[in-house]
Amino acid sequence: MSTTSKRRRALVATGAIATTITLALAGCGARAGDDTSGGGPTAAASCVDTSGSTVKLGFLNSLTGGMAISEKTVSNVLHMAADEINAGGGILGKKIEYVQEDGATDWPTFAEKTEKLLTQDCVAAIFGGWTSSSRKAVKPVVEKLNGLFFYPVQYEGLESSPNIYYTGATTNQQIIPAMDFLASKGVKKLFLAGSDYVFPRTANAIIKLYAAKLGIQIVGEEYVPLDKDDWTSQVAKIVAAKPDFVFNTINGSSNVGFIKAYYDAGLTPAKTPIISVSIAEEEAPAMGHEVTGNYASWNYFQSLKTPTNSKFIQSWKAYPNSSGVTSDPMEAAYISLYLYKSLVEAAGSFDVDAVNAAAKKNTITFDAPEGKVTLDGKNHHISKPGHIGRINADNQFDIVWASDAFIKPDPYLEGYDWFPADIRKQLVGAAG
Amino acid sequence: MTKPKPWLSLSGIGVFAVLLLAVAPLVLTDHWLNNLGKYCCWAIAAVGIGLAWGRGGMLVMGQGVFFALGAYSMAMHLTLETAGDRVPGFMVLYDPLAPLPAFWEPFRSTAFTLLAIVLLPVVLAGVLGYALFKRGVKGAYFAILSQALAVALATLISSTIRETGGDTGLSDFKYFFGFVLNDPANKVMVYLIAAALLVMCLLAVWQLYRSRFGELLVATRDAEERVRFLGYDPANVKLVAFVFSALMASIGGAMFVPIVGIITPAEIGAAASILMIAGVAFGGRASLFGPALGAMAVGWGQSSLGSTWPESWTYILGLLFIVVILFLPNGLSSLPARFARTRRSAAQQPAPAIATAELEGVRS
Amino acid sequence: MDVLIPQLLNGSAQGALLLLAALGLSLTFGQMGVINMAHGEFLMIGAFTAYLVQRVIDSSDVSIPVALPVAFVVAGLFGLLLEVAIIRWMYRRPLDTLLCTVGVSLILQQAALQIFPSQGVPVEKPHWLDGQLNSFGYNWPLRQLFTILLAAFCVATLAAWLKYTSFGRRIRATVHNRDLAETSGISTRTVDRITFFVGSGLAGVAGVAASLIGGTNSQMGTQYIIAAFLVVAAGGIGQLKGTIIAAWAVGVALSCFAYWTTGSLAQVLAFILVIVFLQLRPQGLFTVRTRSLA
Amino acid sequence: MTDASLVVTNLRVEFSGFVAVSGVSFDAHPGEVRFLIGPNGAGKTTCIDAITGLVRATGSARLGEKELLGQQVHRIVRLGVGRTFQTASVFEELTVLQNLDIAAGRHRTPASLLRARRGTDASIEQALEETGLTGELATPAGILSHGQKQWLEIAMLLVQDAKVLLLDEPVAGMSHDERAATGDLVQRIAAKRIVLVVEHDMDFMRRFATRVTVLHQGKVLSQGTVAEVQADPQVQEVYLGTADAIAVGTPNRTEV
Repeated sequence: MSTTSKRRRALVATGAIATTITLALAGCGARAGDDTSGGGPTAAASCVDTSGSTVKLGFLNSLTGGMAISEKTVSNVLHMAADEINAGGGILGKKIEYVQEDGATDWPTFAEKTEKLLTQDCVAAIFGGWTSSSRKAVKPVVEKLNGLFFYPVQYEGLESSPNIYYTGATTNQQIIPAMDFLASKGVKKLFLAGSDYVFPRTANAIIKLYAAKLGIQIVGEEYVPLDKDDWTSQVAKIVAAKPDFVFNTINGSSNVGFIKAYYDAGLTPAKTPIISVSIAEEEAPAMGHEVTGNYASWNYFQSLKTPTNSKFIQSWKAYPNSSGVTSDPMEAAYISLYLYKSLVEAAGSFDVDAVNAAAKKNTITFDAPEGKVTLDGKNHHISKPGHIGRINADNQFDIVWASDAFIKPDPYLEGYDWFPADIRKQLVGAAG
Repeated sequence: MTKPKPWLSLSGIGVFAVLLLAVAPLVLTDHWLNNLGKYCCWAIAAVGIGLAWGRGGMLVMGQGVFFALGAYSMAMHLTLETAGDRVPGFMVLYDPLAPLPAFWEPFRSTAFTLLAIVLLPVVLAGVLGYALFKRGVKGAYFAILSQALAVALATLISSTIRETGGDTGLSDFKYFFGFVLNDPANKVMVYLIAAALLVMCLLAVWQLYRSRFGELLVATRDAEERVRFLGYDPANVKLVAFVFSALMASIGGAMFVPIVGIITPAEIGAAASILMIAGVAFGGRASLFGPALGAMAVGWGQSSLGSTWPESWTYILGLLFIVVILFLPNGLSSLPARFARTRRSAAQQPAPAIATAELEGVRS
Repeated sequence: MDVLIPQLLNGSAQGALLLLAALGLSLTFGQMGVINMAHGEFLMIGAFTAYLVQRVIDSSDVSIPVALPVAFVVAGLFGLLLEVAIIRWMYRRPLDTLLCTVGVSLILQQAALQIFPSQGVPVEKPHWLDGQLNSFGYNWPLRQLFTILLAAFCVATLAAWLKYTSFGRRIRATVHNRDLAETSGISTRTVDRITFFVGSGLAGVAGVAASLIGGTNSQMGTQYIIAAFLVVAAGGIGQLKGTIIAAWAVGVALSCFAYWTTGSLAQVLAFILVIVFLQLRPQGLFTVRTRSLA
Repeated sequence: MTDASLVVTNLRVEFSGFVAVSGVSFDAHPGEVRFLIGPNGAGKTTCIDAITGLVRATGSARLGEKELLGQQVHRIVRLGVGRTFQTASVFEELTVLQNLDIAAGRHRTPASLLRARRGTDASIEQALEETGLTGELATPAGILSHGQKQWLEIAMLLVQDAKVLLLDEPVAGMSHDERAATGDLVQRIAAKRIVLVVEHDMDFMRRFATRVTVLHQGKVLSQGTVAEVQADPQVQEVYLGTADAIAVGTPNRTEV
């Protein structure tokens, strides 16, 4: 074959593809201008089928990769809750048939699996997620497809979505009670230590605002990547800054390194205690005796004395693959499934819009292990009690402080005058 | 190694193009079409890895870096398009009054964004490759350095939350160059662009492989010093392949963003960079279709096998690495040739052992 | 100075841990050209061994000293298994061993995640490592001193073994010139296996030390592997002296950057520093000049 | 072609303190087959390595007016200096034609590099004929016989248009007939080029050498025609001491 004809054929192929692209561009869908037709959620007709004797629900947790460390137990608790509900007759008389998906500690995978659960498996709702990143990956998908997502972990707040229910604490239910506790202890100098990602950064931004109001001086702020265990250099800075208390927003196994380095540097709970928001009953044992005497702020502790809690602990201990201890995120996951049950039964339907309408009435409650929680129909968060626990020698928590009443969720901190209104306005605006 | 029938490959690309561009949109559901689009993005990056590693012998374990350049360029543009005149939401909290970081500003422009997707990886790979290859950094050193670079970049992005969105990444894009992303028709369009780009990348490497440069690249891979004694500077040869592969990774990254709707540092770090290689090794590093098909197969495995048996999937992936590399160093695409060889050698006398030739070649 | 000296010690301790992790890599890389990406998981195996030993011997005062040799043997055996099952089939294909062992590392991580509590397990520090040594006007955390001493002990033992035993001489001969060693009647197969055993065993020892510093869980190996490889590369292949200096330098750099910048930036800067260094000296700190073309 | 000669003066190479070559001087001119011989470790290959830029050296090696020492390997090649290696090093996975095409290609423009090869250059066909490899055009170089690989290497030097051919033990491991054929080939190509051969094989040297330089322990021991060198008592002494090395002529890469 001659030179020219060879080259021409390659050109033709390229040209054909270029044409395809142009045609694809020209022939397709809505543009930014005609927002009214295609801009909002294009709520494709839901494929959820509840005509049979079962209802399909999706569980989305990282069972592999780095976050499997934390998310595996949440997945197990969800299975337990589903089994319990099924044993009690199911939701609206329909047994739960769950589809477990692996988020694989990969946020695009969370997005992909959400779409799969909603469009291929046709689940009525999805439960799971842990990191804020995973939630932010899921959010646009559930909003686009008008699905439901129940998120069980305390987070940095400043978010709400008609398609997400948050059963973990927002900032005013965990961070702010912790700050109130510190103020009551007469803390004057506070050091902030966190993992380098969105929750600690945001939490600390809020802490700094509130500390200014409380008259607490922030004497240092340090971050280390999530996957790094070595905290010795940062602890040296804590030693130098001489704070009264350390506010710890470190997540994951990095906590172990932090606590060990802290202990090695001669810092003790007697002189400079730590208050943590990510160390719970599950994490504490991995830190051994070196964490004893420090504090944690949660809504739920295994040591809480409520009738539902003892039942919850018993069921969990008896459950296969159980870790033996219960923790706040586990309890929040447990709540999420029951809350969904209450919502559906109040709505009398699995339909997303009907469920959301039922939530709007603000009457949905659940007698949770942490106490009777109420769903806020407007922001989709639940009321929670604030608790501070102190870690004892058994790596369990002795409750040393409790909020006066259940704290109403306030993700945008609208009830707090120290939170600048212009930030709130921009955040709400940016969230659309 | 050399393609006796280049036109067979070209018609292969043609069939592939028809399957991707015409058949797939007709037969697949929206969900699977979108997934296929995602695999196409990985496949684009994989084609580049095949070029650099399979043909050039450079084990690029940090293609995440270039994937990130394209992805973040695109994501910044889409974020700004979505935010309009406002500062993107995630930036507000840390400093509500501060303006947009200066390096974001040019990404408002469509032209600049497209240019950045092409030029950033070319420039970075050019500088990096020049520095490393001219100094004779190769083999395992190169692999580890490139991986370290990917880890460093992922860490850097994770820690610059206000500037890059940090660990949470950039997501929630509403528009793609003026098109509403939620519109299913537009999703199909985005898919078609990614698929077409994949076909174009295949055409590009097809031409590269059959060109004199392709032969020179293989020669450089097998005996770098020997090439030097023919008067070429092997660094330049490798540099060209490396730059091409970086460019492809960047294009893959750029298309990943509108298709998947999120980009985070996790997509560029060590694990993600290694996963890209898994597909290439599986399919056949030095073949034309191997890398692309391998990447798509691994992507599909993650979506479907990973769903059915999440824990086993990790084991499968691990075993895939071991078994394929141990027994099939040239991937699945070398199977037909293997069968042919065994059949021929069964019929006639044993074929000359390639292994001995390879052994001799190692030191020369 | 009040800040610099503690950071130097801290950096030295970090460097010591890196050195322990890098020693084995340096051995196997130098001798066989094998890049073992599962090396970090051998470290993890060492840490889990420390935990298991602690389950048997309750007192951490005793269990850690016991765990050190046990971890050496256990991780070493895993290394031996890897060598026998996989690596030996692919000498002469260094980049392929690299990828193959990536697969091994994935499998080992997932297995650890499923065998042990997913949140990780506690390894209690012996009481004799509690607290600090107060001298020269500074407080030296005992645990850091312990890591440094442990690394020094391992290096000294390794160096003596390489230098004074006939086996060590065989290893050095093989590192220097494999073909010549083979023709001189050295069974390089046996040498390779022993080297792999020792190299992996050292990772196990590093794992015990790491378990006293950070968490013991399925992910722990990943944070050491890249840094350890950079140390090996910067030190020069098969160069004990170079590896020691490089490990120390990277440790101090990490520690000082972490103190004066941020924890995240420290990692970025340290990595970039090594990359730039390797650009300037592609063969690392120390090299043997050879004439071979390869 | 060219009348420029290769002139090496006072060449010195050191490996971490060990002096491999010291004060070696010799020259080679077009039209002659220059041999460089000596026992193991004499520094023969090191001389070639130094001239081609593979090892760092002091002194001088000039091709015509141009100094070679201190230049990068590929630049030296571009000045017209080509070499072969003790172990034949061709691109095993590529065919004979592809090997030669690459060797002939350094003058090509980047644009032509990106196009596929069409037809065979005249210089390649000529080199194939010269080396008797025409029939092996499409054979992968990896499965050529040892002798054929050496010839392919020489053919590569021919198409590369090298003015200076440095051949490092071209007949090691060859059969008797192959040696003779190689010798004839070397003599033919030396007509217009500078050819420098490093050899152990004394018979081969005697048959084909024009002039010989004997190296011993990094220094020039003797220089002259074959007869002159053989008559040199110093040479006899050295070679009697290491008779094995001459007789067997084993290639040894690790010699220094």
